[in-house]
Amino acid sequence: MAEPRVRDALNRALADAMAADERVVLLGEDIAGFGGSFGVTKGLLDRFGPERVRDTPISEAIIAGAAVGAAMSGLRPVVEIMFMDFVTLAMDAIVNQAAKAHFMFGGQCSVPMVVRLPHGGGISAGPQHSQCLEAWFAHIPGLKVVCPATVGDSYSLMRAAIDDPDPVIFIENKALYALKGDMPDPPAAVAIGEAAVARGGRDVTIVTYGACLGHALDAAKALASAGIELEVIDLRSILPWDEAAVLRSLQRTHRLIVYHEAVEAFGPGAEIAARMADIGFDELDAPILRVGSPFAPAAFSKEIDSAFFPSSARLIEAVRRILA
Amino acid sequence: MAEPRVRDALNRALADAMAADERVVLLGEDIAGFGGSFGVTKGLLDRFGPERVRDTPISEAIIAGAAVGAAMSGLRPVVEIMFMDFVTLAMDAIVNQAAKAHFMFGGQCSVPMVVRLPHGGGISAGPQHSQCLEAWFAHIPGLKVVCPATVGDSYSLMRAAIDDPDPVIFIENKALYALKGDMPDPPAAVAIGEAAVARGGRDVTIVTYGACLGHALDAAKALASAGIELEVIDLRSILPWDEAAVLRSLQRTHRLIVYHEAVEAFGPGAEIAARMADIGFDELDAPILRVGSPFAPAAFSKEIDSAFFPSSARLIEAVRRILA
Amino acid sequence: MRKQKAESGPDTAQLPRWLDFHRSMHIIRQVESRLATLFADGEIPGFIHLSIGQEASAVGVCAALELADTIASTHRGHGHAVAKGMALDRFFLEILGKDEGACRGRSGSMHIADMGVGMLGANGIVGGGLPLAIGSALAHKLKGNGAVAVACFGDGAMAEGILHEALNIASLWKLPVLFVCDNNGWSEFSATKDVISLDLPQLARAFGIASRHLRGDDVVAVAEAAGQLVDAIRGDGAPRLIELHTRRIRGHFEGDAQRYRHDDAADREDPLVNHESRLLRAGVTPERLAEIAEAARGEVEAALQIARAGRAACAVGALDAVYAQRGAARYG
Amino acid sequence: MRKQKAESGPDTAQLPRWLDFHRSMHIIRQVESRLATLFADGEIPGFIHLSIGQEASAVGVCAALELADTIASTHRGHGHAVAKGMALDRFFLEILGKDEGACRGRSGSMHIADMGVGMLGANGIVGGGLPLAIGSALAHKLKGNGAVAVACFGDGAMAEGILHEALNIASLWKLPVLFVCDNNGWSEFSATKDVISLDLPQLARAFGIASRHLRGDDVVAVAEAAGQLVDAIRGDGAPRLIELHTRRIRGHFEGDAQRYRHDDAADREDPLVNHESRLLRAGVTPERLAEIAEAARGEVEAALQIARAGRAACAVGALDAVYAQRGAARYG
Ligand SMILES: Cc1ncc(C[n+]2csc(CCOP(=O)(O)OP(=O)(O)O)c2C)c(N)n1
Ligand SMILES: Cc1ncc(C[n+]2csc(CCOP(=O)(O)OP(=O)(O)O)c2C)c(N)n1
Ligand SMILES: [Mg+2]
Ligand SMILES: [Mg+2]
Repeated sequence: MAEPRVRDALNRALADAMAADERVVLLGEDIAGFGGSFGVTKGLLDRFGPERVRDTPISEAIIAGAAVGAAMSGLRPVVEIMFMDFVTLAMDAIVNQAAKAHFMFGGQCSVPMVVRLPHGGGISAGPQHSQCLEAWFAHIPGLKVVCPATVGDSYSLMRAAIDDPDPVIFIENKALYALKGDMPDPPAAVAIGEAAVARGGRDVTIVTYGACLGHALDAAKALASAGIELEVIDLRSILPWDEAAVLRSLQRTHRLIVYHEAVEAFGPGAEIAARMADIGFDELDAPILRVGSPFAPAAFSKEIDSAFFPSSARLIEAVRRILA
Repeated sequence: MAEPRVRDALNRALADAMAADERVVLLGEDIAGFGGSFGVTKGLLDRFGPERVRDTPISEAIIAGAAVGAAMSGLRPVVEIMFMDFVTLAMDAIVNQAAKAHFMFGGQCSVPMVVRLPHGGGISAGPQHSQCLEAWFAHIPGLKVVCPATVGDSYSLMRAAIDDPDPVIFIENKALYALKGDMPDPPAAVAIGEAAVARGGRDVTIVTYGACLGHALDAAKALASAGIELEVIDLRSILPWDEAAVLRSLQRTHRLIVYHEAVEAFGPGAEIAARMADIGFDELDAPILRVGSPFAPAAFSKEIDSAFFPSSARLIEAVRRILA
Repeated sequence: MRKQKAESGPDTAQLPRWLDFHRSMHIIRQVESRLATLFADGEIPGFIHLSIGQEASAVGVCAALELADTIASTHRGHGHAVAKGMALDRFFLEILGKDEGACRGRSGSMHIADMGVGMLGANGIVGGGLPLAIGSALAHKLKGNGAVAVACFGDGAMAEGILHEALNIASLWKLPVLFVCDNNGWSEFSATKDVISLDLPQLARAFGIASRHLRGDDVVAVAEAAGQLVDAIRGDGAPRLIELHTRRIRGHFEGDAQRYRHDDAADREDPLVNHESRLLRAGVTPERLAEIAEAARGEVEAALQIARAGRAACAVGALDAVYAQRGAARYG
Repeated sequence: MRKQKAESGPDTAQLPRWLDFHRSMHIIRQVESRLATLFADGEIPGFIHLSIGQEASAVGVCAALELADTIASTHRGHGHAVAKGMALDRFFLEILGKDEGACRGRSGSMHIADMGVGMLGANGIVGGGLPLAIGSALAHKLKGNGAVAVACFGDGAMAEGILHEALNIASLWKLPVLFVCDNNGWSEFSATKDVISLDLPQLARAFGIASRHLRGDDVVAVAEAAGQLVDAIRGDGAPRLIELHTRRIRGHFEGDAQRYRHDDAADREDPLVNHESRLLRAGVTPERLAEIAEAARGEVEAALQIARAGRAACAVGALDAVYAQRGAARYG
């Protein structure tokens, strides 16, 4: 495979984890025979059999809840919830059970499970199939939340998530599944909680993750010709997030924009901005800006759906504003 | 009733709304015969009968979901979810259905429903009965979120919530139910989205809501004797929140602390801080600080539970830090 | 499944109604056939779930309903929308994402709704319509308007716990709701028998809900059963359930290559063909049937042309239209 | 409910086991009686839900279990914890909020757990234990360890959709799980018949799950039925369900004034009294019974004294112990 896609990297990470550790099992709707709505689990049924690659009923609550019990009893389940929007049906298991268990039971057990949640819009899937709800999970002590944006990170973070003893919310961006990219051989180890500097620059720090990373890099390229150098930080992990990396960048650029696909208000960017308005305050030469989706549901209409996504044009506007 | 409690004010607001509008119906577990786990609906069954005051099965998903359908068909349901933690079982109805309907159906209908969610700790109720999850709802376009902290506001915001054509998440703080206070006669009208200046001051703006309001006022009193004047803003509404009022105060004090019971990281305070680090940046003379619960679940143990709550002592520490 | 008992001789009093069924099913078939080509041609983005093969269910059930009755549908909701009375131009305008669409282009196929005819929406959430119908039935009951709410779900949705909660509360509160299960044997790309281990007749019985279970490829039988159940609901206010065994003739959604699919439900007929045989047996001429089908095609085409000429939905107003009443502060 | 058939003559081979039941039930009763006074005296904050009157259920079911079996309980979980083998000092240390408690004082009564004996926790969420048991059963099945997972729920929990999802998946996947419904007639402050409209035997049947439904006030009958069901599960791996009709002798939680309560379930006996009569009829002397009860009291008191002398849980370490593995960045 010369240039694998994000989807292939995820598939390979799942396969490698399953080969390495027989406790790893997969649960989800149409993930076995069909290979998953986005093709991430293709071929795994044939390779690992129906005991470990399980098509479930359309029952998000029991899928997630059973994963908690299975993890408490020695398995390492990886759950696919077909669209992140459907996790609304599985919140008890994730928030009240998985997230609390290690703490609540005084460390008697941990809950090594991964919940895969495809998020994001841009495919006219409408208001109930497009949401980016990662801020919910980042607000819950006991969970970890990651969101890779590259082929390599998709592999490495999936391995890290499966190896992690705590419950990890693994967010996949639907628009990125087909993205091609390098897959280092051997794959790099990426720790949960570590950001990457996707592009160095001295003028403005852009903190981003997921589908917005590519748009941020586009913006950086466009602005470079105008002599403006963006430093683009790919957060990769949202909880815990790499405060030190963001602060380091801010010390260089003194200007911060947080950029993500989630709705701006009360979104993940709010935490990053708020935290930097505290510990990074003395470094700031300008207001902290955020660029996210507007405060509205996604819509079916192509026109509305594309206006909804925070484009690189909107980021460029924000850069101009922050440098004004 | 000389000095009514918050619980009484809520009860009266429900009763008055039901008397004024026969479309108002109440749904919840043990709200009718028993009068609600926190006594908020006491006496309403006798007054309005079992058709309008309905004990439901222990089925949070259908309670909330039925309220959406009922609201779409002309009723004005007020739902009690016994503890906010249980709303994890009702997220689809609230987030995917209620919040989206007005927008998604092109304005054909609205969803005038109220979801009452008692939040907060301090009663050793443990990790599954103490959470403050309002940040989740504030991140969802289509919802409104309020959280009164006084007797008068409890009444007025409940009336406003029931009258509102949109779905309103009405957060009640368990520790405040027994709080006594003035009940203006006639009651004041409070619009959703309007903050109140609970105490004027020139040195530091404290933005707070819910159970933390009282602690903020305590801190203000304590600090006043040291010549430090806090301006305490009771947000009352979290979505939409009163950006203008916070900005006005910041223009006076140039220092901002956001203070709430919810876990600090990715909490409601993050949005307020982030927004002020943007539009209020030029007013700031110091880092924006936040004081919230630490990043952990609540616990049963009295000792852990009380250390968990963000005390006025922690607020005072933050004030000293922001003035240093 | 039990074979329907042999038909009694042609009932000419029924003929106008039967012809109506023929017409309605053809309209829906034609609507969806056009959607299939529009999707294939890239004129419609997103997801399109067709109910081709299940028209007798929508038409037969809706034949029992009045305007004031409400219906909460599934992701496969075109048939319900049209059969409940949604105007075709409003329908197409919506599915083509136009500003004049019933939902101003925001819902598209998967959430299509028309409150004016009691169509509370297709739903992007499996089982999502069930609680809406429960709530709507509660509203009907409290208003005492004699209306019935219809709760549609698929066989795959039987796995969702919300069905259990809905059956319990409907039975407990004696709500005027008709549960309609379109059992097409498929839960997306899985045969439902591979993901469901429950018997729906017994489940209904466990909740004390009277139910009927029949082939859904015979519109007359469906209409008769649904009519009896709706009458019974209007009579005593208590819920009923009907399960209709149908065949999903096309894929789960348009674009589904259906490689997972082996011959299934071959015994269930195409309801349009089925009904045409009946009409022919009843003495209607093939010419008459073709004429009606042709008229249906014309109607659909006319509506589609109106829709195509519509104005594309526009983000500017839309992103400000989130609330029925804006709050005091800035959002949007 | 069907009356149990008249007992056959005393079976002396069973005596040691019967005496063990007597002892276990007394321990649980004594544990909970002490919790009641401790709560009344303000020594325990939060919520305490006692299972007084339901001891035969916990003891009878756990009599069928091995150490490797797992149990996921409800908010009313003391009996399950103790009957599954939790040491009394660990138990009391936890419920008194001590650092040496099984859960380091963080869970208290409502979440009490002891992984070492396969007690996966009481649960603050009604129905919350069901999916945990399903997952645990899946783990047992994949590991092929022959163990069974027990899923406890109350009659009130029958309203939660998660039960439906659990029954479906257990049946579909042939999971080694025993569903145990403690039917005490109450859903908190509501009589369950006022909020539930389903028949559990029929529900189990709808999912093809074999079930037994019996009085839960006779520990021998419970143990026998549970034993047969657990054997059957170990035999074929498929799930079973047992419903036990019991009486909640105390309030929903301690401090419940029970003004809503009228005489209920008066026909269901106190399982301790019931079992004592059996033992007396079997020829055990009243003195012997009193002696065992006294010894139980002593054991409980000793454990309680250890617990009281424990070190109060402390926030400092606790708030840092949220993760099994801290991430790279600051949180806590
Ligand atoms: C809660 C939820 N889970 C999963 C899906 C994805 N999904 C859409 S349709 C479908 C299959 C539904 O099967 P059934 O209810 O039988 O309806 P049919 O497609 O056969 O009409 C699934 C799994 C969804 N939309 N919502
Ligand atoms: C999801 C959820 N809803 C509501 C509650 C509040 N609650 C605690 S116990 C209980 C009654 C449960 O009744 P049942 O299952 O019969 O158990 P019992 O108390 O009779 O043992 C309720 C409603 C809860 N803890 N969790
Ligand atoms: Mg189907
Ligand atoms: Mg009970």
